[in-house]
Amino acid sequence: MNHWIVAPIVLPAILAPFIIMVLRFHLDLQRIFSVAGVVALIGIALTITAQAAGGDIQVYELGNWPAPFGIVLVLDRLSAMMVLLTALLALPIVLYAIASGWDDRGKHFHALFHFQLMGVCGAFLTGDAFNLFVFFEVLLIASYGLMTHGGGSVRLKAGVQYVAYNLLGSTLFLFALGTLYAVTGTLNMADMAVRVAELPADDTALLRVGAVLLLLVFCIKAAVLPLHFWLPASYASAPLPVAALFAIMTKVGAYSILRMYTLGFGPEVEATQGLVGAWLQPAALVTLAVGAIGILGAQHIARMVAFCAITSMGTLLIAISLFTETATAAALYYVYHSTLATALMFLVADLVMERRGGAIVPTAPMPQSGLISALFFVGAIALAGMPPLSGFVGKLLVLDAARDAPDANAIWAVILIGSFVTIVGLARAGSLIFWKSHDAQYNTETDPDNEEEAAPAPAPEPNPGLAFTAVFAMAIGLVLLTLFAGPALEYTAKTAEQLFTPENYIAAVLGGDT
Amino acid sequence: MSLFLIAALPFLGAVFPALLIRAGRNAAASAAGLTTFLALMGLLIHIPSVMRGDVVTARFEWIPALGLNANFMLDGLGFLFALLILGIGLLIILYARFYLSREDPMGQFYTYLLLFQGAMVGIVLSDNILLLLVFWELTSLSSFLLIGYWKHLPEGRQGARMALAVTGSGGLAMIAGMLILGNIVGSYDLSVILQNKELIQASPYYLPALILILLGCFTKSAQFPFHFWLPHAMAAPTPVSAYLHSATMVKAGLFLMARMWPVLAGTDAWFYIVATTGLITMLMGAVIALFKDDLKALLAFSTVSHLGLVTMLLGFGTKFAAVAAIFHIINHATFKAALFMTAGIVDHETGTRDIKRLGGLRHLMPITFTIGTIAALSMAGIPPLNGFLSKEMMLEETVHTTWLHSHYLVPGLALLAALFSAAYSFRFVSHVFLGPERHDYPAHPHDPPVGLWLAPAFLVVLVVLIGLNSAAIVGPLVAVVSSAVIGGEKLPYYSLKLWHGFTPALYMSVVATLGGLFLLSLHRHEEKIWNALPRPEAKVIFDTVISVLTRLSRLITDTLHNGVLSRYAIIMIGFTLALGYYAYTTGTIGPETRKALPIQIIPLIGWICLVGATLAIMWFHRNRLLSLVLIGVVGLIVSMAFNYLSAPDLALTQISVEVVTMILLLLSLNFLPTDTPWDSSAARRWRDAAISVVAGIGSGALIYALLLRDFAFPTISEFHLANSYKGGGGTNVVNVILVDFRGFDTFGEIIVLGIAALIIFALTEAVLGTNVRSYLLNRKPHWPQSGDSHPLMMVVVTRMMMPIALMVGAYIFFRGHNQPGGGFIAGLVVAIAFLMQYMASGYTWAIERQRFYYHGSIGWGVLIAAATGLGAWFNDRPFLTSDFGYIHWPPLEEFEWATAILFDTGVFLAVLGAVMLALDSLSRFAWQPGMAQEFPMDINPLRDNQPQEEENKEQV
Amino acid sequence: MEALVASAVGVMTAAGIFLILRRRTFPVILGLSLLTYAVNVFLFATGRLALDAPAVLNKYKEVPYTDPLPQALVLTAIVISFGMTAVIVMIALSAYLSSKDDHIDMNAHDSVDAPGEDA
Amino acid sequence: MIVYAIWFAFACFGTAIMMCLWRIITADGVGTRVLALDTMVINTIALLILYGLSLGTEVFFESAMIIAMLGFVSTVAYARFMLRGNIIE
Amino acid sequence: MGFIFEILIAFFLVISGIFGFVGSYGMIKLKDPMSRLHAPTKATTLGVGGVLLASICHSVLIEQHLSLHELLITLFLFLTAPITALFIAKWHIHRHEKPSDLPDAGEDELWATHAVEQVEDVPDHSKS
Amino acid sequence: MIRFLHRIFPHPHLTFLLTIVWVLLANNMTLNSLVFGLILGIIIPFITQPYWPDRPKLRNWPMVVEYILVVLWDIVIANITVARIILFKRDADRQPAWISVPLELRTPEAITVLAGTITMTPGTVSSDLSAQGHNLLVHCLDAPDPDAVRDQIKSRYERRLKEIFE
Ligand code: NA
Ligand code: NA
Repeated sequence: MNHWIVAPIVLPAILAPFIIMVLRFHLDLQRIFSVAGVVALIGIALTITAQAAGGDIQVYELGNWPAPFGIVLVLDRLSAMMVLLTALLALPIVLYAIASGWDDRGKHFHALFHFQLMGVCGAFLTGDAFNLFVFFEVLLIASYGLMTHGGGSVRLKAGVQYVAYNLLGSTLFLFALGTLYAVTGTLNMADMAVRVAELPADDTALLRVGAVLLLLVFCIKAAVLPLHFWLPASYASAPLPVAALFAIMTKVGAYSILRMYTLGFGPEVEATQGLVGAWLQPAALVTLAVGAIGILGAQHIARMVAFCAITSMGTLLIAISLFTETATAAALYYVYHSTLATALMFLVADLVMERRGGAIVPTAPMPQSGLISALFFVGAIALAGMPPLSGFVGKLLVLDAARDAPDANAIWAVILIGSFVTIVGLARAGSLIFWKSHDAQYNTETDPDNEEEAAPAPAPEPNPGLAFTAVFAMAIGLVLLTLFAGPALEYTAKTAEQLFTPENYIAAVLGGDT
Repeated sequence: MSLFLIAALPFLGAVFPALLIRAGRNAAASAAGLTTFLALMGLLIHIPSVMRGDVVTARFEWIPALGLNANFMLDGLGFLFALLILGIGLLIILYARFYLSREDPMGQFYTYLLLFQGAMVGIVLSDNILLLLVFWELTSLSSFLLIGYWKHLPEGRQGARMALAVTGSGGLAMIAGMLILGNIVGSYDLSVILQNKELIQASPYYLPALILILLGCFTKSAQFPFHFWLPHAMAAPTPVSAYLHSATMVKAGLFLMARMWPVLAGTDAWFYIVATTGLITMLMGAVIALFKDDLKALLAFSTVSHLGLVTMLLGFGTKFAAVAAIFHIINHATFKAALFMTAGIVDHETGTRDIKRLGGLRHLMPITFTIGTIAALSMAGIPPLNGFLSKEMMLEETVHTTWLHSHYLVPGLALLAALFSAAYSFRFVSHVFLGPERHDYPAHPHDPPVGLWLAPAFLVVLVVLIGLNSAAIVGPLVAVVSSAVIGGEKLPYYSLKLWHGFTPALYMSVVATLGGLFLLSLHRHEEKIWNALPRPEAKVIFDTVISVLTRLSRLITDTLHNGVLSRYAIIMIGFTLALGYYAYTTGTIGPETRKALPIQIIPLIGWICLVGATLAIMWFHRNRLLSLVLIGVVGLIVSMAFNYLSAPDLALTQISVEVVTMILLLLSLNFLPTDTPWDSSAARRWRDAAISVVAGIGSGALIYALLLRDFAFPTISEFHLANSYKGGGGTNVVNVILVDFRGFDTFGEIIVLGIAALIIFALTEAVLGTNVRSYLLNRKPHWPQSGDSHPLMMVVVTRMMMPIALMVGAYIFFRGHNQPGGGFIAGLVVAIAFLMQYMASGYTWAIERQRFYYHGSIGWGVLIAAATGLGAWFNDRPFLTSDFGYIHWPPLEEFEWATAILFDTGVFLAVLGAVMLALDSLSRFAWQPGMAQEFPMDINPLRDNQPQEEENKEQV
Repeated sequence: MEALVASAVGVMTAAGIFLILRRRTFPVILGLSLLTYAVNVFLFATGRLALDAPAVLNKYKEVPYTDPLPQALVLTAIVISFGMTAVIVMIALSAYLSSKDDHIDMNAHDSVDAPGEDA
Repeated sequence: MIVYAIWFAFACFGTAIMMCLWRIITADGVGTRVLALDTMVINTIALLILYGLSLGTEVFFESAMIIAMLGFVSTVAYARFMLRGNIIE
Repeated sequence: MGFIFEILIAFFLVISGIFGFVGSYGMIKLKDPMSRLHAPTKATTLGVGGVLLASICHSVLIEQHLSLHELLITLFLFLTAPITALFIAKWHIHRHEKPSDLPDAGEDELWATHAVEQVEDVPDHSKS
Repeated sequence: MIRFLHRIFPHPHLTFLLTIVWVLLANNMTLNSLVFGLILGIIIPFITQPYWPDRPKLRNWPMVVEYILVVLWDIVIANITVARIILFKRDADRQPAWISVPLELRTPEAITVLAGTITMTPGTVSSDLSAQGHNLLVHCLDAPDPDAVRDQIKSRYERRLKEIFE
């Protein structure tokens, strides 16, 4: 009995109530336990990743009920690497939230943070479609709390929209699950895949509706155009460390698309032929384009980074929508990259906003401008897919994987032009924020009359050292991801291979009687 | 020294200046210099093998899956460029140390410079085109930092952005080109690619690859029409201009063309694209340079012109031209770097770079004058300087070139360019140094310290020496490099000497020199004409384009994301409907297999009420209270429908949740406006209604279709029905599914509920922490309030009801496993029992009597549920494995125990805590001073009597 | 009977969506509630309809049972959407109290100055 | 006979429910609406017990009881809202 | 014997149906809001009561097992119906009746609903 | 012994009542449900005790039974009367009236029961208390003679309640 599989869910599920009950009035203890929890989660994630690396697919039957009757968790390479990414992302973010004092600007930050981790890990691990819905809801509701953390009228207003839009999405999820259950009579993803494959060819329409609705739900989460509208305002208005954490949320959507599609709704299955191919790729291309345009047009740094998130989702989904092993390997590498890069940039945006506000207009110079601009530069390079960071590698991988696709020209054109627009947009923003403030006209320091006032304000974080360390850690993560791109790709290639041989997954879940 | 180390040294060294700057400017400069020197030495070690024509390699598998490997190679071509980069880099480091002022952050400067240097070295040593791309883009990035180094200068920022935009976009095009190339060949390794000329040139993808790669080269090397960024990059400090824009970065494009020459050159496409571009650029650059008053701008356009020259030579595609190109690259690097440094010295000493304000410096700055004049004459192509030699070779080659059957076009235009080239070179000398000494220089000029002039002087010495005896000094180098460029084939006949006899090239040189002098003499008049001519200002165009793009992007983005939720929702719903319809119509629908149940009268009445209430909500939605009441009706009927359709558990849950939701909405409606104003037009409402109806038809049709068809497969719930009692110990299968078969869902569900309550609590705290609090304290109610807020009868009745309600809660809880009910509904019932006390007797009074703590209830609930699940671990069973059994304690009858009850207790506590916390939090908004009261009921006749009795007692 | 259930689902969906397309928070929340009813009935109905067959096991005789699984799913869905409704009500109310404006739409100003006013 | 009586009662309470809804929609004041809703809830309880009676099952008892309890709570909440604005104070 | 039981049960059912109908009908027919209040609170109570009685009789007399739990529902309704009526009446008094329209409240002078403290007395806390 | 019993059963009436409620709920008269009901009947009063301070003592149990029977009978009559008014009387012929009933009862519980009774019986609804709780405002559906109604309330219900509660 390998209880490690359920640990990424149970650990936060126990830690968060503990924080609420026992540590409610002790912020310092909350912080210590929260960080310790994340570190433990990393440990767990490393353990299960090591277990999954061998290629065996392990199944955890909750309640000791066999699949498909009970809920099972499934540990394969993909779920392991996603859980690991979640844990790795969480550490610098929680450190930053502590260092910046964000966790103290409202109640229950750490509890909600861990509940969010629980939802995300659960979504990655579960092998049951309805349980996936439940974990979606867990991570969503935690995100509602985190998004509105600290209040403020604009944030709350954006919060209302965010919640309303996602509630529509959740409703759609239920419509989809209902339809699928009504047709297949099961909820277990592997079992569903088996039944979909066996569905009589003369009665596919209703299943197809269910399948397409389900994919749409995942596309909402993955912010695919035209279902991305929840993202810009909410990411831009959320506390930015939270927005950084949200970088993993869109990946849950991408993960789910990949999982369901490779498992049972692929084109080789007669019942679901042509369901995705027709629109997902164009939608992904438009997503990238709109994201890039958004970056160029943004007037606020947080909004700009939000569009960076959309752009990177566009690239990721282009790779996913190719649905080949190579492209999937590329996509999985890109998942790591884009998650870390987006999160890094949100944290940098927070550093900027805390010092000078977020508007992309020149103002007086801010404290620690040099350090922050260097970090911004790193993030911008990563997000624009410029060398030498992982974004470039990821972009090359995607381009390379797309070269045999029927629409390779369009894909290449959109990715490359998108990169160009992103570069121009980020350069423009960086120059306005970091350089133009050195203009004499904004440089109030040179004004002898109010030299006193113009002295650079002390860093707004209670603990700038830790804050910068957290951001640096993320940058170093990107560097490592680049340096060890070889082994990383080896893993993702094996993961893709595992995904494209779903028989093993199905056999592992259903006990081999397929 | 390993090639890895040579390429890596500048990057490693880049760390030091930034760190050492605290130790002083010299430390930083020394660190940079030492790094470069070491790298240079490492390079020079390889001279013997390079000169032998060997290729030194170093390989490392970086990303084998992609074919992106850290493979380096050093051949003649790479050696030459590496030598230029490191050699001139060393000189620039020296020069910059004295050039930059005290205010400039020098550590940063050297860091950027070394990063750039490393990227350049990487380009020229790469044996993998993807790796080359990495370094290629790195040069764009590092040059962006260098050009924008003086952050306070708007020209610097704009120039940097322009350079990045142009070279970056070229780089992106090149990525595509390189990928195509690699795809054709099947490898990204240069050494492999260079072996496959036929394969490449025969491929249908040759032309796209060529164009895309050339886009990268042309943008980098400032070829027409991408030349415009270069002059604006001159806003950089002069050492940067000298390094990037004469010796290195702009030559990267040339390097790449030379590098790819063996496989790309030799076709018509190559010739017409590359040679024509080069020719136009050469001519245009030369003409513009003549009319630039800014010294650095003059040099910048001259650079453009000379880059065009080399490009043209490479474009000719002949071996001789390739040799000439290589030779001119060497020569240009020497004299142009010297010229930039000279210009920098002039600027540094006089305080201006404006030719109009200069002149007569010959006597004041004799050393500078000498250096500048020699370099300029070399640029003009005057013998015996090195510029002359390569220019001769160029002119010679043009004579043999036919452009679309025309024999005269290329030589003619080349001559014209040479003529302008001579003119601006002479102008550099005469308008800066010659003429009468002036008295209005912004600063008092004199020759700079040796540190500043040493580097250009060294270069000028090279200029002269190469001119005088090129064969000895650079002959072997040119041979090796040329051999590398032409792909190891046999070198053509050429000789690097001053005198070739009376060749057409010589005549052309003479014409160019004389013509140049003549042009210069008429400069004032020409200038008038030039200024009168309309000509596009690249910067204005670029700025306009970027700002239009930016504004357009903003427009698109803001129009698309205009913050209107209904639009977002319509798009989502429309997209969903369209795809759903598509999925349906592309599938096949089987026949109906189930017979519909007959419609009975009561369900029909229920249906009428439900539809009526729903339509009424749509119609009257502006009246919020009415809509709420009607929603209640809908909820009630839905609950009844669940009962009717054999789902009593659902009915119970639905109605309980319904009431709590209604209370929540009422609590919030207390603060919100009570009516929704009209704020959408009739047309909009009709549109919305149309979409809604389509969506309604969609969902209705879908479920109708499903309802009339059987499952295609046996459902898994057959297992649940069969095992509920045997394996789960309960007869209420729905409950057993909830707490056992799918207990994990329920676990997630209570967490959702708990989180909801936490959020509500946190938001309450957040909102009450702002000035909203004072607004709330002074808020006037929507309408006048009645007296008697806690009526006596209500208080009494709730007191009577409370124990019964708790009893009912307990009942619902305990029987859930076997009959409709369970922890969730029990939690709601108990919560409502407490809530009634709040409503009846007042918040303050009730809270004082509260014996439990909501956060704790939620926390314990989740923990108990989790602990129940974890308990199974000790049995070596998975999380949430349940157990049950029977106990017989006489005289009691046998009764059942099940761990599921414990799990349900967790559910119960979490629900209770969550509901109470949510309601409690919302209630806090309503709190106003004077509300807290001692007594649960406003009117209590008994209370009025008691004080009298007490008084009476006292009297007695 | 099936037609009644299906048309009821359709009507509730339509009304829910119509309300969601309004421009103030309160009707949108009501719309979401209606839509929740619709989807709950939908999900419930995927087990097909059955009268007088609740899934409570009868020890004494063989009786038909309705499909219990969708019921369990709907129960979970009801509870979850209750939590969600509570949260959106609270956020909407907080937003209204913070800005005295219950428009659900964000204007350009909002998006530019995003979270400018932190508590 | 019981069957006919049940049908009669069904018809009466069914009509009653529709009249309640009609009153809710057309009422001139909130008070009447709440009253009609409360009446509707009570009619519903009757219907539910009738239905249980007709099927010979007790499975609806809990529903009826909970509706009786909660219907009251919601009516009080509405009334408090109308009278005081604050449901809890 | 069974026939008599059936008649008894059917009688209760018919009675309950009639009163259920009358209660709601009164709400539509009666014009003034206060009078409407009379119809449902009573009639429905007996309406439901009749059904409950029928149900109890059915289980006791026909199915031969004692089942009294319907009494609890009656208990709830009897406890709560007066409160519902009271609140709605208070709402009506609050909105539609002036103190002068109502009979004398004796030495207490005002009816509780009208005995309202002045809203203006709420101190202004925004300045502190 | 009595003190010990008192400790275990601090609210014997309530415990008894709740046990009955439990048995009713469980709908079976087994030993198990009795024991379980008893346990809950002891626990729940502990929880609810603070919410019901100064619980009044019922003094006259036979009177309680009598009162219930009277009220039940009146309810039946009331409903017939009201049904006739609603169904057959024209609105214009009705004479609705407010009446003020001066109260001798002072115990809140007693007043509540009285008001409840009034509401449940013929054509009357308890509508409000006076500001000190000394008068009860009653609305009559059709009261040609309001004083008679008032007198009936006082004699038929209030008298009995006074005996029960005070
Ligand atoms: Na279990
Ligand atoms: Na249950």
